[in-house]
Amino acid sequence: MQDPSAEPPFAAMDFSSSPVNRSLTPQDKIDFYRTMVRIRRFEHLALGQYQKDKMGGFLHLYIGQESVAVGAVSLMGENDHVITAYRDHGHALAVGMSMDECMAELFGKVTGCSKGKGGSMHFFAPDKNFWGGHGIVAGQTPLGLGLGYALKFKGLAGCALCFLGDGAINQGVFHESLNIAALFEIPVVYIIENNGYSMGTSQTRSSAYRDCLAQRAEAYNMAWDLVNGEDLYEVRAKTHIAMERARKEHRPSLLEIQTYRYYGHSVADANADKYRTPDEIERYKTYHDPIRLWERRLIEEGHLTAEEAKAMEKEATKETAKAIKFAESSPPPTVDDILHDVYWEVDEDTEAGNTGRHFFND
Amino acid sequence: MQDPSAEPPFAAMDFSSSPVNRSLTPQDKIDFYRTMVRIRRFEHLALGQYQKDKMGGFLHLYIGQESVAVGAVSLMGENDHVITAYRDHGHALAVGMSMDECMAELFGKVTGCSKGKGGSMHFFAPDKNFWGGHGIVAGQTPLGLGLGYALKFKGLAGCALCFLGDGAINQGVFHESLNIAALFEIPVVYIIENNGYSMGTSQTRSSAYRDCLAQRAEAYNMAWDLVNGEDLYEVRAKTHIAMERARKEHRPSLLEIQTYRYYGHSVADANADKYRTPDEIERYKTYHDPIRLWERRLIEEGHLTAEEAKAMEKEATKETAKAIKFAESSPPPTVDDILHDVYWEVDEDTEAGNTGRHFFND
Amino acid sequence: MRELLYRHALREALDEELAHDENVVLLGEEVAEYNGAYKVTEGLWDKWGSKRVVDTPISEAGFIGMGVGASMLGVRPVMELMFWSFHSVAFDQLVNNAGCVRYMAGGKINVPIVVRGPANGGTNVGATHSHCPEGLFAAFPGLKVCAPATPADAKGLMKSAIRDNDPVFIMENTKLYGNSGEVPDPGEGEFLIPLGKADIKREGSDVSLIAHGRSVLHCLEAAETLRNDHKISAEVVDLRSIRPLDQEAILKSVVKTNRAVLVDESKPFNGVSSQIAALIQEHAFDHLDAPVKRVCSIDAPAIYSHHIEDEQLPNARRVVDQVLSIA
Amino acid sequence: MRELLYRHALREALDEELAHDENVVLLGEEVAEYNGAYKVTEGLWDKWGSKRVVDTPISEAGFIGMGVGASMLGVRPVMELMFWSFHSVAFDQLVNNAGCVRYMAGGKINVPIVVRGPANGGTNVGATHSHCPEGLFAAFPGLKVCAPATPADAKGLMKSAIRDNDPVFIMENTKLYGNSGEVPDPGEGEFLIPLGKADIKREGSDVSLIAHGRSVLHCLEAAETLRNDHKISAEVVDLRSIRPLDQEAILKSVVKTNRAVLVDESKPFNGVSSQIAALIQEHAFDHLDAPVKRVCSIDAPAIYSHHIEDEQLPNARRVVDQVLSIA
Ligand SMILES: Cc1ncc(C[n+]2csc(CCOP(=O)(O)OP(=O)(O)O)c2C)c(N)n1
Ligand SMILES: Cc1ncc(C[n+]2csc(CCOP(=O)(O)OP(=O)(O)O)c2C)c(N)n1
Ligand SMILES: [Mg+2]
Ligand SMILES: [Mg+2]
Repeated sequence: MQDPSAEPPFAAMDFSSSPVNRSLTPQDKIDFYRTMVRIRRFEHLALGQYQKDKMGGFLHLYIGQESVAVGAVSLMGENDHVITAYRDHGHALAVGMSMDECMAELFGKVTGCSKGKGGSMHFFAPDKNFWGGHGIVAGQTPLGLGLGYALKFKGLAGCALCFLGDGAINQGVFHESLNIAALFEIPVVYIIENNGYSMGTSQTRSSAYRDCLAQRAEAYNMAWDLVNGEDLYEVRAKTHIAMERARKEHRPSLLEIQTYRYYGHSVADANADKYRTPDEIERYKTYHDPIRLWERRLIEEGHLTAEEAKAMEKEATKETAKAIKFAESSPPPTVDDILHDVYWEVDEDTEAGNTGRHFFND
Repeated sequence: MQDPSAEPPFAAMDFSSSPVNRSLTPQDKIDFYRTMVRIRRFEHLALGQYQKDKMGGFLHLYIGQESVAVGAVSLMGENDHVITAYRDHGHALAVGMSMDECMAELFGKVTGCSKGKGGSMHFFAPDKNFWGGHGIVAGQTPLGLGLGYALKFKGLAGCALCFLGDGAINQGVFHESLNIAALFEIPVVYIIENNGYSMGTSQTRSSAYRDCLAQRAEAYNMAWDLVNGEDLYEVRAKTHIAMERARKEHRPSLLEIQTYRYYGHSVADANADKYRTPDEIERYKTYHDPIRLWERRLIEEGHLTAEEAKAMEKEATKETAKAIKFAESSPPPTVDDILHDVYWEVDEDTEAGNTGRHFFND
Repeated sequence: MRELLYRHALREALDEELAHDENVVLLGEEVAEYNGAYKVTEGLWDKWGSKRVVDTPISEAGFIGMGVGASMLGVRPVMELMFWSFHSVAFDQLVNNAGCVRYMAGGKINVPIVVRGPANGGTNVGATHSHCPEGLFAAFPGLKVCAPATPADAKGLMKSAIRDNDPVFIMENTKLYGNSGEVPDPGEGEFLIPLGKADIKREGSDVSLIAHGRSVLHCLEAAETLRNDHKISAEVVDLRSIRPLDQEAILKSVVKTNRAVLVDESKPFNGVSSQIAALIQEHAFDHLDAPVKRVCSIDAPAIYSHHIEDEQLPNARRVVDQVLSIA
Repeated sequence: MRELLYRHALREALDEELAHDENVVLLGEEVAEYNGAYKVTEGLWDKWGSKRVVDTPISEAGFIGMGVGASMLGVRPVMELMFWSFHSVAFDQLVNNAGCVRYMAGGKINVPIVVRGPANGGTNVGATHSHCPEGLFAAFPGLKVCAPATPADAKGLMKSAIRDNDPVFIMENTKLYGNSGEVPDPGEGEFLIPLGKADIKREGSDVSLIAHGRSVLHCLEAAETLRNDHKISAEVVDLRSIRPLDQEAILKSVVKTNRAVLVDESKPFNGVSSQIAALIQEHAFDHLDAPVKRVCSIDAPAIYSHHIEDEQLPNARRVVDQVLSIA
């Protein structure tokens, strides 16, 4: 359709040799590929299940943005933590959550990562330093601040990664968080995943700004950067700098990573190709797909063959199919389950949990 | 105490000849003086009444900041509107509210501008384009936006002036408002009255910023300026530019006017000279007092004599004393009054106001 | 009479009021170019243009506060919250600025704003998106709250709300948007339903089922079961408006039936039904043959799982059970 | 026993818990260098330093959200709202993040945060600063709410709240801060009062006066008048904790007295007393000799005028009147 020469990938600089990328083994790079492919297959097949009514509500697909979560999360160490919004499947799989628990959550089953209580928007894995999965736009941004606060309070040299969307930057609590982060010197890295749209509203229709959104950090004298999200190397290189700034200097950053979502805002978004042209979507898929670009890169670097890539995709499909079976065959919560996981003290059957009436059912 | 030569007034440029000031008559200038003096006397004597238990709660004195309200409000035309926070006596008197209704409001009397229902923090005079008086920090900032929105919606060439404090800039809703103002091109001028402190917290302990607070406007590609508030000419010159930008181009602005309060945050602020040095307060009073500086200016310009100035102060004292008498002798609201002014439809005795139960008293 | 979907009845109300008063303006996230997340405003931007139907950024506190400010100057904004659940980020603007400004100004100001959107659970979106805050807001004198159950009520209440000179919060329901019902033809004249008037959706003599919003439908279903299976004649009182409240209609029904079951999708602690129960026992004490019973959502944050979600909400079975417990 | 001011009892609780657990940190506006707007935290910054006692900007949503986030990682933040009235700008963080995160994570997270500050009217500060939101928050399963009336309860509940592994909101009262009362000496061991336990502040046999917070004092005064002037023996039940709620104690008292008057500084629609009235009539229906009566604030935004402000709030006279109306 288009002339390939018309639009090369955005990437202008080569970040493959930045320190944090130079130290990568071929296996590391292949693993990134695998994780991105797994995310995409997981979501493609989840979409199919949604269409078969295996789940309802919202399903916000991450497809097109995989390099962002995978690139950033790949930099996390033991004391680094991550939190995001409702478009959270990519981050969940990137931190190492199993497809089984994720798919089961979508299916609303007790074997889900949140026992079927959270759903698509509310995946959690605290044991993997993943703190959700949050449905209220920007509601997670002060929580991310709190994770960073706790790390500094406890004297741990870690940082908090807090993702949000380009539409989310216009929630007040995000600004309150930026000011506190800068003022208190909290080790938090805010990452705007700028996919150009908040539902059907383009960036220019929702935000006033000068050159880019991340520049809002300047108001707080906070470091910021703009990142080409189609290039995993660049995501890693620039996020690494911000994370080190947080870990070593307790200084926050605001990154804006430019990316794109191929599907609608959620599966229920019937307007997905009305507020943007089919051309635009096609252009991204053709020239800026982070998985295809990474694949090409690894092939160029000699770490991957097209056959191996295909095989990995197949493997991911199989793994997802297995997860679907697992989800399908898992039991749903019972009515009794509704009243668990409300209060810790009640769940743990402590004295405090047994004193007074906690629930007010008929 | 200090060496006067050590610290001249901040003013570097002379704004007396800027267009909006050049057109002033001597009488105009004397009226500004009178208004500032009236505000200060009103508050001094109100403080005395507070100490005599004629009122309770909060009394946030504006003393030291008079040039800001008087300068900005002096620029208002028929279609310009103003709204501010709880430190609102200065703005109220500047828009032309009478001392009687203001003092009576402090005394909690039915003759008060809000019938004794609002109190010190909640003065209102919609007939004078004055929309309060708001107690929740920054809660007025989207209301100010709405005033501007309404003006544009109705095709009126006016603007909204919305005042807030240096501590208020860290409330999220203010940022939401800035973004919307810039995005929708709303004729609103936000004016930060930077008196250096939010209660006991200095600017540097509450806000992260680069050079100044108004710079936060850059994040929204909004015009901004920094204003030396001790100089009425400068306040008028720079505020005028912003108001014209709003009226003529529907473009918002953010101004930061540097000023100082001599008293504590409120009368109840027992710490008023603990979080800042007595020296600092003395320095402001001695070198930067906006009323004394304006007085000196008018004397230099030959429009005022020291005796006339004194006489005006006396007059203001008398006017305030009369207002105190008025307040004192006015009746308080009755228990029945409590239930009025809740619903328009009920107060107006319309059909809607008579259908169903509106109040749920024992 | 012609039938309309609940969503279209709302749209017709908005459309008519846009025509009726040039000061009416619709604002909210995705209400214009996108036609509304739930298509309530479909076609209105096309018809009325960008001045009257306005997309906002995701800044609920900012744009609702803006609406309140604009309403003080005579604009009549009808604000959509994509979900009423998002009230939580605009709470101050809703309760202090919309709710208290008139009072604090000694009556010199009024705030003719409408805030509308769906407020319900049952759509597999989890706790943050399933709040039912009608009881929260009705707690604030200065605010008015309605929750229509049928297309006709939705239209009639919406029109009255827009013409009302006080702030009115309309709680719609995504599970009702697709329901069809009779709505009078605009050709027959303006169709307005006053706030503060309950509607007896079914007459009965043995027990009063009192509800609002979608719970009314559960009551109607329960009433059918009660008649067929238990020979119990249930009256269904649809409050429609929660504040102002038609206390007279409630008491009249209870005085007749001597028994009441209140149904309410909120959580039980301080759901609207708490207040109604308190009122009934106070004002109809001697007429009650049994305690007032309540059916609310099971008292936990809204569960996501669609397998069990409906069980957390009130349903006809639970209504029947409560009736039988006092029959 | 030694006497302490309510404010100092709270401070002692905070001080002891700062000593007891190194993860406890106090945060809020002016809590540190300024010693607290109402001096509850006086001296604690001097003693514990800037790591443990932290001044925040005026960003309630931001800093309370931060506290919730930090608590997920094991910090135990005690957040001061200078007034509980400012809940309105942090509502989302309070109800969704503090209240729902554990649930949505299937129990994998808990949020051991305390949010505290004064929640009352009567101080001439007008509507925006006089909200009593205990009923609002008790409506959210996942949250706990307490409202101590005496210095001892304030201390004991605060300590329990800080040790509790769920979010607890403590509603203090500026009108009580200066009250004095007996508080056990720390030398006699840890003094903790469990959440969910009411306290019979006065025994009686003819009517139950049920209240929390400052309203308890009105009840005690009313009880005195009732005995002296009307030979009515009133029992005063201090709820202390609203959620969890000591329903057993409430019902036990009502079953004994057969009459109840509930007193509550909230506005009447969905005040805490609405829920209690609903519970009593449901569970003690056959024991009631009269309707449950309520005394709340007069149903308007809080008036400023100090001449009349106290008349808007519950007081002993109005309690007595309600008792007499059912005596
Ligand atoms: C406070 C709040 N307002 C509105 C919504 C509804 N909503 C959910 S996602 C969304 C768009 C967000 O866009 P963006 O931040 O760019 O993230 P993206 O979906 O592109 O990842 C909206 C309006 C919400 N969940 N919360
Ligand atoms: C949302 C909210 N938080 C806290 C307060 C309490 N409070 C009232 S004024 C104030 C300080 C505000 O300082 P600033 O904005 O600089 O204005 P100034 O008092 O200096 O005029 C605080 C913390 C409030 N009224 N509202
Ligand atoms: Mg986006
Ligand atoms: Mg200040």
